[in-house]
Formats: sequence, C-alpha cells, structure tokens
Amino acid sequence: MNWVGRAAKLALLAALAAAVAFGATDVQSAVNPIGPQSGKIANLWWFFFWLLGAIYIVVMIAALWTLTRPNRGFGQEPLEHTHQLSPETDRRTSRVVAGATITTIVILFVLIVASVGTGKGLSELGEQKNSLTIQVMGIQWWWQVMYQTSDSSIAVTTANEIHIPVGRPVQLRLLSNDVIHSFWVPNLHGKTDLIPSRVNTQWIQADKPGVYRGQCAEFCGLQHAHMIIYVVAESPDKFKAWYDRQLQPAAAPSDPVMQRGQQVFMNNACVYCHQIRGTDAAGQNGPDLTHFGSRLGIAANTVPNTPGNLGGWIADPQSTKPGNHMATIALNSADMHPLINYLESLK
Amino acid sequence: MTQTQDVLPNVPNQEQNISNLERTWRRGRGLIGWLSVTTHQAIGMRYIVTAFIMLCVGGIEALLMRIQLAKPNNTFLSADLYNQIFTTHGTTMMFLFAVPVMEGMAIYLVPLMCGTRNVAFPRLNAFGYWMFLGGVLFLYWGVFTGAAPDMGWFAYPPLSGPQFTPGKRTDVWAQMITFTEFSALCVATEIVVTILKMRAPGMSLNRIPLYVWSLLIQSFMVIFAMPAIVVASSFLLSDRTIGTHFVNPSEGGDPLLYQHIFWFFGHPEVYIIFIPALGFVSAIVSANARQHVFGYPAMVLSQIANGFIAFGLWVHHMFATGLPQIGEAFFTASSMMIAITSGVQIFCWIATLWTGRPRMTTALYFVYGFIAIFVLGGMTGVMLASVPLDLQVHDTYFVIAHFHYVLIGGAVFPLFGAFYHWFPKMTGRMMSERLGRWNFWVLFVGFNLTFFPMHILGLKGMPRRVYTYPPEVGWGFISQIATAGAFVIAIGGVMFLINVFRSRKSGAIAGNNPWDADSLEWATSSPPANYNFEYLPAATSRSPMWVPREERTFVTGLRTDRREVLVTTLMDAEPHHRYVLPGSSIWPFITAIAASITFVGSVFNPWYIISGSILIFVGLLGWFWPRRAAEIRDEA
Amino acid sequence: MCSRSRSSLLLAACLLVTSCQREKRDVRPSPTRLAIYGDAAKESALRPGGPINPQRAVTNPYNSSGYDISEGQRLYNWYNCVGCHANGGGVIGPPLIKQQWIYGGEPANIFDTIVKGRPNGMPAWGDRIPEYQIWQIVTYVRSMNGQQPTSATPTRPDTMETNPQNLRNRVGGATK
Amino acid sequence: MTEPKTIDVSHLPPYDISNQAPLWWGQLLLAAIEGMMFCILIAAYLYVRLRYDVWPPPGDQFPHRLLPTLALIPLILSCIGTYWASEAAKKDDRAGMIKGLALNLVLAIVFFVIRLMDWYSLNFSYKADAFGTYLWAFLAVHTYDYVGDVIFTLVLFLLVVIGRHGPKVRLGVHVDSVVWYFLVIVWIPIYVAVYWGPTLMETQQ
Repeated sequence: MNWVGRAAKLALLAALAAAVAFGATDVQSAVNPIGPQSGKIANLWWFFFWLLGAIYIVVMIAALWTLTRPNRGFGQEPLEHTHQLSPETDRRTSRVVAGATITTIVILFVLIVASVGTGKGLSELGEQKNSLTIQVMGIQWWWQVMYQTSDSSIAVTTANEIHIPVGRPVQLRLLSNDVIHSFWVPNLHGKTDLIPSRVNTQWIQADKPGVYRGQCAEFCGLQHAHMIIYVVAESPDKFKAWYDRQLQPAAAPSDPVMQRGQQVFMNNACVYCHQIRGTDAAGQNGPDLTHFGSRLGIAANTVPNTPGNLGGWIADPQSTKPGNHMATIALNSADMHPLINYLESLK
Repeated sequence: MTQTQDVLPNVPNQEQNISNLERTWRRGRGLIGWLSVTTHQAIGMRYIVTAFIMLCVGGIEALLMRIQLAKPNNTFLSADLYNQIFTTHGTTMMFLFAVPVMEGMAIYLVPLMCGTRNVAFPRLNAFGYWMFLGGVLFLYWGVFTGAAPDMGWFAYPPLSGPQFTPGKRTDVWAQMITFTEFSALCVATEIVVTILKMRAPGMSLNRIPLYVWSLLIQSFMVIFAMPAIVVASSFLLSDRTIGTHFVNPSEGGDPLLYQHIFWFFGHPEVYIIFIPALGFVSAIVSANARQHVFGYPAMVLSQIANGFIAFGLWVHHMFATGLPQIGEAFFTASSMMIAITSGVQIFCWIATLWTGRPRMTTALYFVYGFIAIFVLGGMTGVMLASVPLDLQVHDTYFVIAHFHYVLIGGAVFPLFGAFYHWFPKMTGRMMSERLGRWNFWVLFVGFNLTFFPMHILGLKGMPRRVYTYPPEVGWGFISQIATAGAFVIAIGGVMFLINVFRSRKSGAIAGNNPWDADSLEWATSSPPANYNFEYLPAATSRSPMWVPREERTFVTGLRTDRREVLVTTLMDAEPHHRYVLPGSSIWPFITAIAASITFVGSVFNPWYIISGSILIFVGLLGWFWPRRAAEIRDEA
Repeated sequence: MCSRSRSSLLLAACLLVTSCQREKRDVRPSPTRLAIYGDAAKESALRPGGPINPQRAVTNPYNSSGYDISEGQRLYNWYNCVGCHANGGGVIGPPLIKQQWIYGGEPANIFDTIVKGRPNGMPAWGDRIPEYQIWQIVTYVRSMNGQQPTSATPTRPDTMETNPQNLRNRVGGATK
Repeated sequence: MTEPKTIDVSHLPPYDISNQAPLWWGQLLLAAIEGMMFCILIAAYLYVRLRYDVWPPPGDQFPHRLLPTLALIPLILSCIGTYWASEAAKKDDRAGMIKGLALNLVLAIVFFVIRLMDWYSLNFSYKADAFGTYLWAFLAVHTYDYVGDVIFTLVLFLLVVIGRHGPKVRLGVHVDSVVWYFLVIVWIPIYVAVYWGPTLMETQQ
C-alpha cells in the first residue's frame, strides 16, 4: 500500500503550492483585502479554509485507512460466508459514525454563526453619515459613473473609473437599463448585481491608496469579458482636486490643431452618442468625454488610454472590442490626427 | 439457451414455459421492430449510449473552451462562438448527458433489482426515449445552423429576452428543455410506480436495495422539480414568440422571478443527477466490501432528508442579487444543513469499508476517487453557502471548480464505477481490470490537474464565462495548467472507450454473479433475457443473493403466453394481482414524432400548438385503442 | 434508399440556409464608408440625355438578419428616430407602419429617404452616420411593417407596451 | 437437495380495477406534476402582484366575478358523474358507466361555455402587460388540460357505448376520474388567486 502514502504526500504538496500561488499577483484578488469589507470577508475565508481543510484531511485519512487494515472486525469469522457484522463490531462502528455526524453538525453550526456574524458586520459598515454617494449604471459593456451631491442631483458624470477618497465610506447605487450586470471589485467588497427595474446598494471603502481593478461578473452578452472598471483610491485632497476638475466644462481649444479636432468631432456621428460639456455635443448614449484625457483606459478599460490605442479604437472599434455598440466611422487620416489630439487634450 | 436459473423440479413443463416466454417477450425484427421495442433493457441501453455520445460531444466543447482560454487575448474562438460553445457545453452536460444517463441506468437496473420483468408503463418508456432523442437532435440542429444558444445554460432574462438575444437561439434552448423534461417526467413516473407497485414479493420497504431507494427519491424530486423548468422555459418561449410580458421588467414582469423559478428547479436538478450516484456507490461498496452497507436506516433517512432539503436552498444561487439579509441567512443555514445528509452517507460508506474486507476492483477505485473529490467539493460547497464568501466567489472560476468537483466527482466518477460494476451484467463480458486502473488514475490526475487550479483562479478574481482575459491579471499560467489537465481527462475518456469496445468482444465471460454481489439483478443470466427471470424471485432478506441457495423462493403461476407481471402491495409487497403489460408498439414513436412537430413548429409559429395537438391526439388514439387480440378473457 | 437520403439532405440544407441568414452575427460592417448622395436609388429613370451608366442596384445587405434588426431597433432609439416617428405610429413625423409610402416603400427608397432627407422636416443623415447603420435602420423599419421573417423579428422590446408589433396588430384591427 | 420454496400466484385475478392498479398511480403522479406546475404559476402571479400597489395596471379592467363563480357549480357537479362512472366500471355495469360519463360530459361542456362567455368580457389582451399575461396564462393552460381531458373522456364514452368495454377500457374509465378530480380541485385555488387574490391583498395593505 505504498502508493497510499505517495498519494497523500502529493495532495499535501499540491495544497501548499496552491497557498503559495494565492499571493503571487494580486491585481484583482479576493484574498488581498484593501478595505474593511473585503478584510472581513478575507478573514472569514481563511477561517473556513483552514477549518474545512483540516476536516477534509481527517476524512481522507479515515477513507484511505480502510485499505491498510487486512483483518478487521472484532471476534468474527471471515465475511465471505456470513456477510454479517458481529454485534460487537456493529455497536462500536455505530458509535463512531454517530460521533462523526454530531461533530459535523456542531462544526456546521459554528460555520453558520461565523458567516451570519460576518454578514451582519458587513451591513453595519454601511449606513454611515458623511458618506459619498455614487450612481453606477451598467450599460452593455461599459460603466457609467455619476457622482451625486448632497441633494442627490448628479454633479459629475464620468465612465469606467471611480475615484474615491481613502478611508471614507462610499455608497454605490447600482442600476441597469438593459441586462443584468454585476459590480465586483474583489479588493474592496463582494459583488452585487445591477438589475433593471431595481436599485441595489453596496458600500465600499479603501484604506490604502491605489488603483483597484474590477470586472462585470454576471454574463451580459458578447463583450462581458471586456467590461472592466477601475476604482482609484487617492488622498482626500487629491480627490478634491480631481472632483473640482471634473466639475469644470471642457475649455475651448486655442491651438488650431485642437480646433480642427473639435470641428471633426462636431461634424461626425460622435455628437449623437457622446457629450462634452462646454461644447454643444450632448449625446447621452455613450460615455461622457468631457474629461476623457484624464482616464486610464478606453472602451471600458479594454486597452490603456494612449493616442495609438485611441486611434485604433476610433478607426475600427470592432477590432479592439468585437461586437460593441460604437459606430465605425470612416475618417480619413487628415481628420484622425487632430481628433486624437483634441480628445487627449480634454484632461 | 443459457440456463438462467436452477431447475425447479416440482414445476411441470418447465421447457414449455421458457419457450413461451421467449416467444411472448421477443423483440420485433427490422426497422419497424426496432422502433417499436418496449423492453426495459433495450430502452435503458439506448438512453445510456445516447447520453455517452452527448458526454463525448460535451467533452469536445470543453476542450475547445480550454484551448481558447489557454493564453491571454487568444483568438482561437471569437466572442460569439465562445458564448455558443460554453452555453451548449453546459446545456449538453446538464440536460442531455447527466439526467438521461442516470435515467438510463435506472430503467435498466430497477426492474432487475425489484425482481420484475419490465417497467410499469413500457410504451411510455419508449415515448420518453424518443422525446429525449428529439431534444438532442433539435439542440444540435440549432448548433449546426448557427442558432446555438449563446446566453448561458440558465438563460437569465432580460439577456435571454426578445430584445437582447435576436433570432431563435433562446427558443431552441427553451424548446430543447421541453423535450428533455417530458422524457424525465415519463421515466420518473414509471420508476416510482415500478418501485412502489411491482416489487418482488417479500421485498418490504426495509428490504429495498439502497440503489432502488435512491431512484425512488430521485424520481419524486423529478416529479416536483421539473414543472418549475416547464414554467420557466415556457415564460421565455411565450415572451419571445407571442410577446407576452412574463419577465419584461418595464411591463410588470421581473427578471428575478425567472431566477427564483429556474433555481427552484435548478438545485433539485443537480441533486437529481447526484442521488442515483449515491445509489451506485452503495451498490459497489456493499458488493466489494462483501457486507451490506452499514446503517441502512441512516442511509435511507438521510437520502429522504436530502430530497426534501434540496427544495429549500435555491436562493444560494442568488445571494448577489441584493435580496434581504434575513432571507439569505435562512438559505445559508439550509444550504449548510444539506451537508449533514451527505456527510452521514460518507461516514456510513467509510464505516462499511472499515468493517468489511474491501476487494480493490476498478469500481471500488472509482468509489475512492468519488470520496476524495466529492468531499472536497462538499467543503467548497459549504464555503459557497456563506453569504459574505459567496459575494466574493459567486460567478467566478471558484464556483466552476466547485460544481465540477461535485458533479464530475459526485456523479461521473460513481457512474464510471457503476459501468465497470454492471458491464458484466449488461454484456456478459468482464472489463479489463488493468486498463480500468490506468483509466481511473488518468481520470483522477487529469481531473484534479484541471479543476483544482480553478479554485485559485476564482480567488484571483477571474469571472465566469469570459472568452478571454488581458495578460496583466496573472491568470495565464494557471489557465495553461487547467488546459493541460483537460487533455489528460480526454485521454482518460478515450481509454474508457477502448476498454468498453475491447471488452464487448474479447472480455472474459462473466457468469451470473461475477462480484458475488447481493441484489436480485445478479440472480439472472448476463445479459438477462428479454423477460429477465423465468420465475420471478422473491426477496427473503435485504441481501437476497447472499441467502443460502436452498432458502431462495420463486414465484410460479404467472401465465407465459402473454406479458404478465405481478403487482404487489405498497408496504410489504404481498402479491395482490397479476397485470398484463402491453407488447411492442409503434405508436409511442408516432406520437413522439407528432409531439416533436408540435414543439419545433411552435418555436416558429404559435399555431403549431393547436395543429400539433391534433396530431398528438391521433397518435394517442392509436396508442390506447383497445386491441381485440389483447383482450383479457375473464377466466376464473 | 439513396433518393430518401438525398431528399433528407436537401431538407436539411434548406433548413440550414434559412436559419444561417437569420442567425449570422458579422460584427465587422463592410463597407464602413458614409453613404454619399450618389448611392441612393433614383425615383425615376428619366434623365436629360438618357442614362449614362446603369444605376448601381442598391440592395439591403441585412435582409432577414435577426442581429441587424435588433441593432436597427437600438439605433432607431439612439439616433432619435423615435422622437418624430414614435414606435412606428408617427407623432410629428409620418407613421412608418403603412402600405402607401409617399417616397416609396422599397428598401432602396427608404434608404434614399434617410440618406437625402425629405421636405417637411426629415433631416439628411447621408454624411452623418455610416451606411451600414442606415441599412440596419431600414431593415428595422421594414420589420415594423412585417416585411421581415417573423422568426428574425423580436416580438417585443423590453420597454413599455407601445411597440410596433402591437401597433401592427392593432392596425390590422385584430385584437380587442 | 431440499425442495426450493415457491409462491403460487395463478389464483390471483389477471387484472384489478381499483387504486392498486399501476395505471391509477400513474394518473396520480400526472396530477402531482400538473398540480406542481399550477402551484408555481400561482406563486409567480402573487409575486408579481406584490411588486405593484396599483393592480390591475391602468387600462385593464378587473374581470367580473359573476360568471366564473357561476361556472364553479357545473364544474363541481361534474365530479358526481365521474364518481358514478368509476364505481360502475368496477362492477362492469355498462349502463352505469354510460350515464355517469354522459352526465360528466354535459356538465363539463356547460362549464366550458360559461368560461368562453367570461373570456369575452375581458378587456385586455395577453400582450397588454404582466396582468394580462398571467391571467391569460392561467386560463389558457387550465383550458388546454381541461379540453384534453374532456376529449379523453369522450373517447372512453364512445368506446363504452359501442360495447368495447373490456377490462382495459373499464380500468381507463375508473382511472380517468383521478385526473378529472384533479382538474376540478386545481381550478379552485386558481379561481381564488385570480379573481379574489388582488382584492384580498389590497385589504391587508
């Protein structure tokens, strides 16, 4: 029965390798908590992991142990003929099985109490006073982010990026007007679905500054894989500066190349979908481009926001993100260059 | 004609009886004969073979998905093609492989284990198979004409609604479900009535084999769970073909209502797949540990409890939809409670092996593989039951790892074990044990290589159903391991097929009871004749085959010139009256064709429901019309 | 036996063809150029000095394609056609569910109307939105009139009840 | 070698028309399946109803309660005909079967006519909104089952009339009563949920 020992060693090695691999890159990892919410969940996760892992090892040892015992039974002749346990064996075994079942029930009860306790702890983290309220709307394959002022009117509209001050609780009001999406930034909190005809809320808070990546987690169609959102946590004063900048409309361009770019933007189908505050482009179907230059990525962060990527995206959106709803407008190269410069200038 | 049972000296004209039985239970010849067969071995075998073909097709789809996900930003499959393949993979594995193969094994084994000659409603059995075959053909007609479903195997609206999935893709999926749930309900009804009313005399409720108990519970779950998917798929179908507003969020319907109804069926569905596998494990363990399973009442009660609790925990699929906190806490408790019933059964099997003398056949290898994989799947299941953890790992690769552990570990491993265990009974030939062990280890290593890393992928934030991912998130290396593991599983599958086809011809001859097992199906020849037993055996104990030969009792006096079976009372199986089963009939096939025309037509034009129903009525008329020949004369 | 298999193959083939067109999802439009005046169909063949070169036949590339009808429905709302034509019933603009068209009801005529615009308020979209999107809107308008196969036409959008499919029925006067 | 023990069953009857017959259990399970489907439909209707405080939505007129309440009487009385026919089937009493089935069919058709009149009074279509959809769903599915079973009973009736009432047909007549009782019993909760549900719920708010 040497292969039993080998199999057990192999299983332990695999478990250790798994534990090491967890922490490798933690770009979007549920076990690398940044905020209090994901911290509570990570603690609960490690509690479940070690307790249930131990139970698994015990059950496996019990199962594999059955192979290594040649003769068994207490005072009974070989089973081939009687197929019947002696009452002595029967009584001992039923005591062991009953004990195992009771232990299972007790452990499950402990797990239920731990999980419901964490759940209540999470809900207490919400409902705090000086919180910032942001409306996040999932639209097929990008995120619309609207900052609400105290009297719940919309002050700032941006897309695919949420800036939040470090250490301050933020309430996200999640809604959708087409299919079901799911807002999930693992480093900050679990996921909550965005369901048409319903408003769900989620509380997040970041304790360390940084850029935390999240993704839509409910299958929502062709480009579900490229519906990525960044939560940028920064110090309160940097956030204040960013917020004030976002309030400003786009400045009229002075440089002739920028003016030519703005003119190209106004003459084409861009105005039907996009809005740039400070110009007369006011389309509501696509993301708000007033401060496009300051964003990290294009097309729901499918590609980073560089002039090269922007050019590729405008010339042929279906190659960057096949199936998305941006129109393919045939621009000759003379118009493309100024348009890219103009858009990148909208910091 | 091989001698199926020992000669009964005190019964006159035994030779005459056997030749009569041969003639009355003979299957028709030619194509019409093949189409109108109603014996349970033939239909059971057809279910199993068709379901295994679906397993291979689903496996190929899985390989295509794994190749696409092997490296970041891969272009092997386009987004639309990938969505079609992952939906068809899920739908094929759940509806066209898992449930039908368990039903096929049930149809084949239950009449044998209950000591009777056929299932209760043989023609309904044939009709059920044709409807299942109709479902297979309709889905794969859709796949090859571009109308493969692409909205996920549980088709949440509004994505699966008329506006966001144009064309007929969701309709093909929803109507395929109508086909398969019809066949599942037919089989469930037969199995319940066969177990309750046609058991061998003396097989009272506490002497029913554990596999038959698991089938009884599974059939009742099918009867109470399938109507939910009837309602859910009809909601989608009528919203898409005649414009009703069942799930239209802006006109009063609610997408969450669809989720509630679907998962009210969805979770019992996975237990419908899993509970027969528990029956397989009980049968294999008792045969190979050479004693009946420890704690019979505990096993039966925990399976019944499993059947009831399974209906009370469907909301754990919807923890992330923002339902009220208290409701979710209740479903956390009920989801964790069901771990107790599975735990009790695992402990009883280990106790049986602990106190028995296990003989390492390939089937027992698969049982050990089942225990190793299923218990780990149970652990991750308990993790998923807790709301805060589920918010992090719901709809990620952690969930994919979990349900593959409990479905492949919990159902497919016992199924392979069952096939190694009952192959001698079904074909009369033994499968090669050496190739069997290789097959087990390749499948076991391949499985863990594929699905264990997916736990890590899930915790590293990889959501479900993404056709590709950027390089900077660090999922590339682990995905490559999983893809390699998937190919190892494929090799294991091929080894299994080689073992099957080689052993059918050149395997060692298996007698009536190669494993010296204890249930009644080992009392007759391998493969059993069309009528199973010359004289129906009576069950004198919980393990009838381990009773010494001279104490075995048989039933005599059934007429052999027509297909007669014995109907016994519910509790103690006292013989109550004889029941003449119908013979071969082409009408189930014709009614199935009429029903298929109705279903397929109503996807394109709702008026087909009316015209199709008239066709079905004609089919049923032919089916039930009382034949003069089969008139039962009232003799004394 | 071979005749039966040939006829069944034929049946399968035609089943294949019809639904392939309805289910195709070619997301990459071609050509992506803007629709210029020259493309549209002329109302009449009379030209001073007779036809110079045969008029290019303008055909609808998206006929009976389910995906493009649903894209057309989205664009119909995004480009605010719904502002004037409502959901086919017509408010400021004329209704789009009808048999008699002032400027012709053929796909080429509707395409021409959208590209050039019409007097009394129909704007010219020719050099504004790409040609393939105009064809998608044309296909959607024809699906409102029931001129597209019902298997490709969505029965209802996920919006309030005033959608063309019901107006068409009411125009037919069937329902109560 | 001692004599193997045998149980002789040749004295048992070759068929039995009672609730021990497997076919009776099959019909019971069919009733369980259909019953489960109607329970889910009612639960879905109440779920949708509780999401709205104005019910039925504007533009739909709530169906009158007179006709459906009147229709209940022939429906419940038709059970007497079914019971009479199933008992007669046990005793192989052809006249009893014919009278029972005839009474059942006549009352069934009366119920059906009243229901059609009720349908004309509804002023919303199944495509109007969720209220119309769910209401028409109840009516359509129950009527489809109802018509199916009336036709089935009609065929049995004709078989008995032309004299082909062997044990199989008599078992059919006896067993068909199970489905008929089910169809009558399932209509009552639907009737309450559809015609009285919304008002009962309003009073609680």
